[in-house]
Amino acid sequence: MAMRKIINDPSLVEDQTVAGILAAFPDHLKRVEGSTRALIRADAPVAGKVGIATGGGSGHLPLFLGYVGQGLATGCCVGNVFSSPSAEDMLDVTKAIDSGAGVLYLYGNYSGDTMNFDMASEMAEMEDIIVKTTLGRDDVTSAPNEEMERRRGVAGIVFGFKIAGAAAEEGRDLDSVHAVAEKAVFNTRSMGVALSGTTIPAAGQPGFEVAEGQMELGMGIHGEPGVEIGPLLTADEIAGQMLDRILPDLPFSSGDAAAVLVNSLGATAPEELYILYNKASQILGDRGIKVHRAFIGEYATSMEMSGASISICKLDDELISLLDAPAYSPLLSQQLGR
Amino acid sequence: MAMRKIINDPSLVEDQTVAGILAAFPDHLKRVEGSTRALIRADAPVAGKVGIATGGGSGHLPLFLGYVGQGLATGCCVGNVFSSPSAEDMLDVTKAIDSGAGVLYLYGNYSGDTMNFDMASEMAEMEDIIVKTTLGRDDVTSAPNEEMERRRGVAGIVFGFKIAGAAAEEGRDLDSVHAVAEKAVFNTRSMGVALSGTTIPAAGQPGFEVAEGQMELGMGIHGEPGVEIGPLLTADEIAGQMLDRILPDLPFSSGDAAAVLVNSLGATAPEELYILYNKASQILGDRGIKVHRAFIGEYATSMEMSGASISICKLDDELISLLDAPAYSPLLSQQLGR
Amino acid sequence: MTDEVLGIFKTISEEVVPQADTLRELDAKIGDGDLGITVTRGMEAVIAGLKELEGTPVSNQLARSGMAFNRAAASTFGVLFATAMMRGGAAVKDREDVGASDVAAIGQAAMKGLMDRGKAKIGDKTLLDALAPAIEAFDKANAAGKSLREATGAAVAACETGTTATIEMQSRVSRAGWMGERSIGVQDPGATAVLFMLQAAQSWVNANSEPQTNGGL
Amino acid sequence: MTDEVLGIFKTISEEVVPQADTLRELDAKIGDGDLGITVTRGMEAVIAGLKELEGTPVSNQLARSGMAFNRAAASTFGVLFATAMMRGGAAVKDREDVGASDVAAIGQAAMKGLMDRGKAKIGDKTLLDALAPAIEAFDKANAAGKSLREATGAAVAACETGTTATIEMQSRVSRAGWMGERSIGVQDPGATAVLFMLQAAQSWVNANSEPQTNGGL
Ligand SMILES: Nc1ncnc2c1ncn2[C@@H]1O[C@H](COP(=O)(O)OP(=O)(O)O)[C@@H](O)[C@H]1O
Ligand SMILES: Nc1ncnc2c1ncn2[C@@H]1O[C@H](COP(=O)(O)OP(=O)(O)O)[C@@H](O)[C@H]1O
Ligand SMILES: [Mg+2]
Ligand SMILES: [Mg+2]
Ligand SMILES: [Mg+2]
Ligand SMILES: [Mg+2]
Repeated sequence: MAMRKIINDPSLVEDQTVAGILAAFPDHLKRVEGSTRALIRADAPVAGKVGIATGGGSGHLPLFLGYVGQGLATGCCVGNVFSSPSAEDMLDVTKAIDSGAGVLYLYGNYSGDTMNFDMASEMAEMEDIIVKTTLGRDDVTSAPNEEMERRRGVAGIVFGFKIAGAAAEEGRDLDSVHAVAEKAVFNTRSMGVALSGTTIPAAGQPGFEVAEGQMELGMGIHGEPGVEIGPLLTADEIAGQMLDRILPDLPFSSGDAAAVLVNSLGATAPEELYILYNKASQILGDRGIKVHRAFIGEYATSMEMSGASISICKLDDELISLLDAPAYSPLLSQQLGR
Repeated sequence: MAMRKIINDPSLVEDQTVAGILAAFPDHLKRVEGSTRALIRADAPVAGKVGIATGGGSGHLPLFLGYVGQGLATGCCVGNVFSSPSAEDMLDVTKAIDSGAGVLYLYGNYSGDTMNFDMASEMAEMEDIIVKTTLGRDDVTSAPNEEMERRRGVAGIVFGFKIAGAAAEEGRDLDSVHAVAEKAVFNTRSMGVALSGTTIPAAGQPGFEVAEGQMELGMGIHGEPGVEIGPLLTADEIAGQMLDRILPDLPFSSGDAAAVLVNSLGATAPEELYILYNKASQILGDRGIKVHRAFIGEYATSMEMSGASISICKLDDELISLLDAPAYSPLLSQQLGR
Repeated sequence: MTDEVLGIFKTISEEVVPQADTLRELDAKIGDGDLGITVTRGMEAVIAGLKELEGTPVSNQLARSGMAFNRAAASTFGVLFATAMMRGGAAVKDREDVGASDVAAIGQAAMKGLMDRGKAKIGDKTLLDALAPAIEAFDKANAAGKSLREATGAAVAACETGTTATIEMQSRVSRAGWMGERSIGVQDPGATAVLFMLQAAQSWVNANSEPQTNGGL
Repeated sequence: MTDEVLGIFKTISEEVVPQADTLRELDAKIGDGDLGITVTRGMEAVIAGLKELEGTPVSNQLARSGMAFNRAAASTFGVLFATAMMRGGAAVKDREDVGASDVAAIGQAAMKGLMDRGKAKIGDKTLLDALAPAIEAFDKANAAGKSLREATGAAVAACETGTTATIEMQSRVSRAGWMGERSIGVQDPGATAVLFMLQAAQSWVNANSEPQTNGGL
């Protein structure tokens, strides 16, 4: 079983990752007592403020643990690689971050996560904690526009964390934080392309393969298939195809302001992301869409998967001010505030 | 010619990367007129302050362009992938960033770079610009301790940028900035391990291969061979072997304060870096070495190479205050200031 | 039937974990490839918790085992397994004596729980398509006075048919739903896991019950 | 000899670029694998600049071509190529008329420049080990009154021997120096590039000079 991975026992990958994060940033994060997989801001619960809980499978760093911080999410739990955390861990996080102002669940639309978060929110309600939920469902290739509620979440949820996190930090109430999270998530559309699969450590062999010289257009971050598999196109062609699907979907129109996120799925180098962005920014310019801010780097990965995604979030004045508010996490690819 | 890369014409990778960076961060960086490969801080030359110029091959982002910013380097030029920039570009950067306070050249010890920077400094002197040079030579596996001047630079140069950059920002003179850069570089030791090679786009095929299940201990960031090739060890064993070579080399002793950088060469996932750090921090703790601060992420890469390095910088009070000073670049894996 | 539940879980672990790779492969084809790991880690956690469940009511054994599974291997399958066990257990809550005829009630409660939690319908290419016919066949056999062994055999046979039928279905929910037509042609991994579990339960029944007797075990 | 320099560069480009892959392979073995690209991009830049150098002094043609090479393909080889051309050019500075007998002076000045810039010694397994014997052989033949064609032939032969000798050497400098003993057994890529260039120069000489005449071309 040969994998190109620097790990110990494959079944310890998740716990040792969490332990390493805690060892690296002890002033920033703390563990929820009794759980190896649930971490919260060192200063949580934050008095008077809405808590934001997120979570999902391991293997996506800096998603999800990297988005816990000031002006971002308040707490998080992670499951095994590419698997949901448990409802029990979610409940533990919920209780640990609730200051009485209620908790927003903000995570990606995957059945394991939704079913576990739903179970957690039922349990939280029994303990008198008010919970609202916002689902990231930005991947335009995962279902047609009319079936948006089936779409999966990919890197675009980053805008949700930033915007909802800033709203919570401002001291808004749960309804208001939830409303702006919904707006951020709704205004965001993404598409990815994968040039290779990835290997779950405990499985030891790639769950998915993409032959060299091929690419999967629209592949999800766990290797879920996309719209088509075909020969690897040039960066300019890829950027073009992505924007051709993303822009009409909301739609984004001339005069709109937008934030753009070019994300590496893991192995794809920063150089390639800038080459993609170079073309994307030209296309957006040609269409009259103004880039308020660009984020380029690793924001949501699939371990060593090769590939990239582009996410675009349409901004209004409220979203701009929340996007530009300060935020801090030592795990992030690029600080999200100014 | 199948590569898992999102690019256009392979011969345009470098120029389109630079163009993408400029498109993404126009408020942060500007181009030196007449050069496609030379970028400087948007506010350079910074009146009254020493300029810091760096440079090296393309293919290492965020190295080198990512380290241009407030509290970091002032200007940079990049060459083709894994090749030096030209003396002429370096001269252009030097002239563009010199405010009259002189310029520090801070870059890694590779012959193409040293010969070109030397030629540039000769030309700069003819134009009455005072230049001093500090070379990153942190890789302990590249030559024995007695032949330190032959050692190559790897990710440890990040500490040099942060510390010299903060000193220049404080308004110190060239001699003082140079002295503290020398101290930072001298106090830093690194070692890397590679699990795969990487493909120079214009070459189209990997220059180096590491068979799956094998690793090269001490491999350099262009695939320069290290101390030995052998079976892939566990993360804990790798961390142990790295620290066994790094710690005695300076040496680092009980009671020392240190900054630790765990760097991905590209494809290696953040999860694996945290697993490495988890063990490294235990070993350092056992040896009585106090980690003042940990940096974990992509700081110096080789495109899609799989592997990681650990760099450790011994800190005194002066270095601690410079390391903790604010700094900003939108390309960085983790903001280097607080 | 008190510690019989524990015996069945042990047999499931012994017989299903060795088939984890088949589940991994199927899930890799139309899901994300983790179902083999999920079942392995989940059943390990169930087994690790059995000792302290000895002698406790069946409802507690079921619920606690389900939660242990999902805590160790949370996922769609994990939370559904937990839900089925919790709801199934609730159907015999506070009952000291649970017999073969209660299995029908447990199964129906579990089914209802799964449908509440997952919001999928029969025919959506999920584990429901394996479990629903199995429960129905068991009920029918049980109502007709068949032995536990016979009823279990009927359930497993119906489960096999249901599982095989998922091959031709197009997934409409969750991960495989994103594949659209590309999901046709692959047997649903979750349905397959349910089939393996019921087959293991059948092994236990055959080894531990009289061929002809109905009622107690 | 004025635009003869340009002719030689053209021939070098034509004959060496097709061998770039050999250089890439050698450099991949004991360096970083970029030398094939370096020579290709560098010579392309030289050729692109030739037009505007037509009719200018040899010293300018050499220096400007060297700088164009390094600007397009800066690297150890690039800066050394530039240094050799600049220093070689300086040896015939402001001279309108450069003949075959000046080639010796150009070569010696280039050698000196390379040693100043790279600080390597003969025997360190670098391009110096190919170039030094070639220049020496050329000088000797030239001093003995041989024709340009004969002197060039002697230089190329010496260069071949020198290049082959690098196989058994252990690198002591730069990138290959880090390999220590593992550098033994591979022919030095930079030396090989120099050999290919001199072989191309020889092709040009053979096509453009009289077999027996010394002096002008
Ligand atoms: N909504 C649903 N209701 C019932 N079963 C479902 C539902 N969605 C998926 N499943 C079942 O779960 C199986 C996949 O389980 P698992 O691998 O744990 O999913 P994931 O990895 O996506 O969390 C599917 O094969 C299917 O049988
Ligand atoms: N110090 C030196 N002096 C002279 N030649 C050198 C020196 N160092 C390296 N070389 C030559 O340069 C060649 C490598 O060139 P190149 O591929 O451009 O190097 P790099 O990629 O390391 O910048 C070597 O094969 C050797 O012939
Ligand atoms: Mg999963
Ligand atoms: Mg090179
Ligand atoms: Mg799965
Ligand atoms: Mg080279």
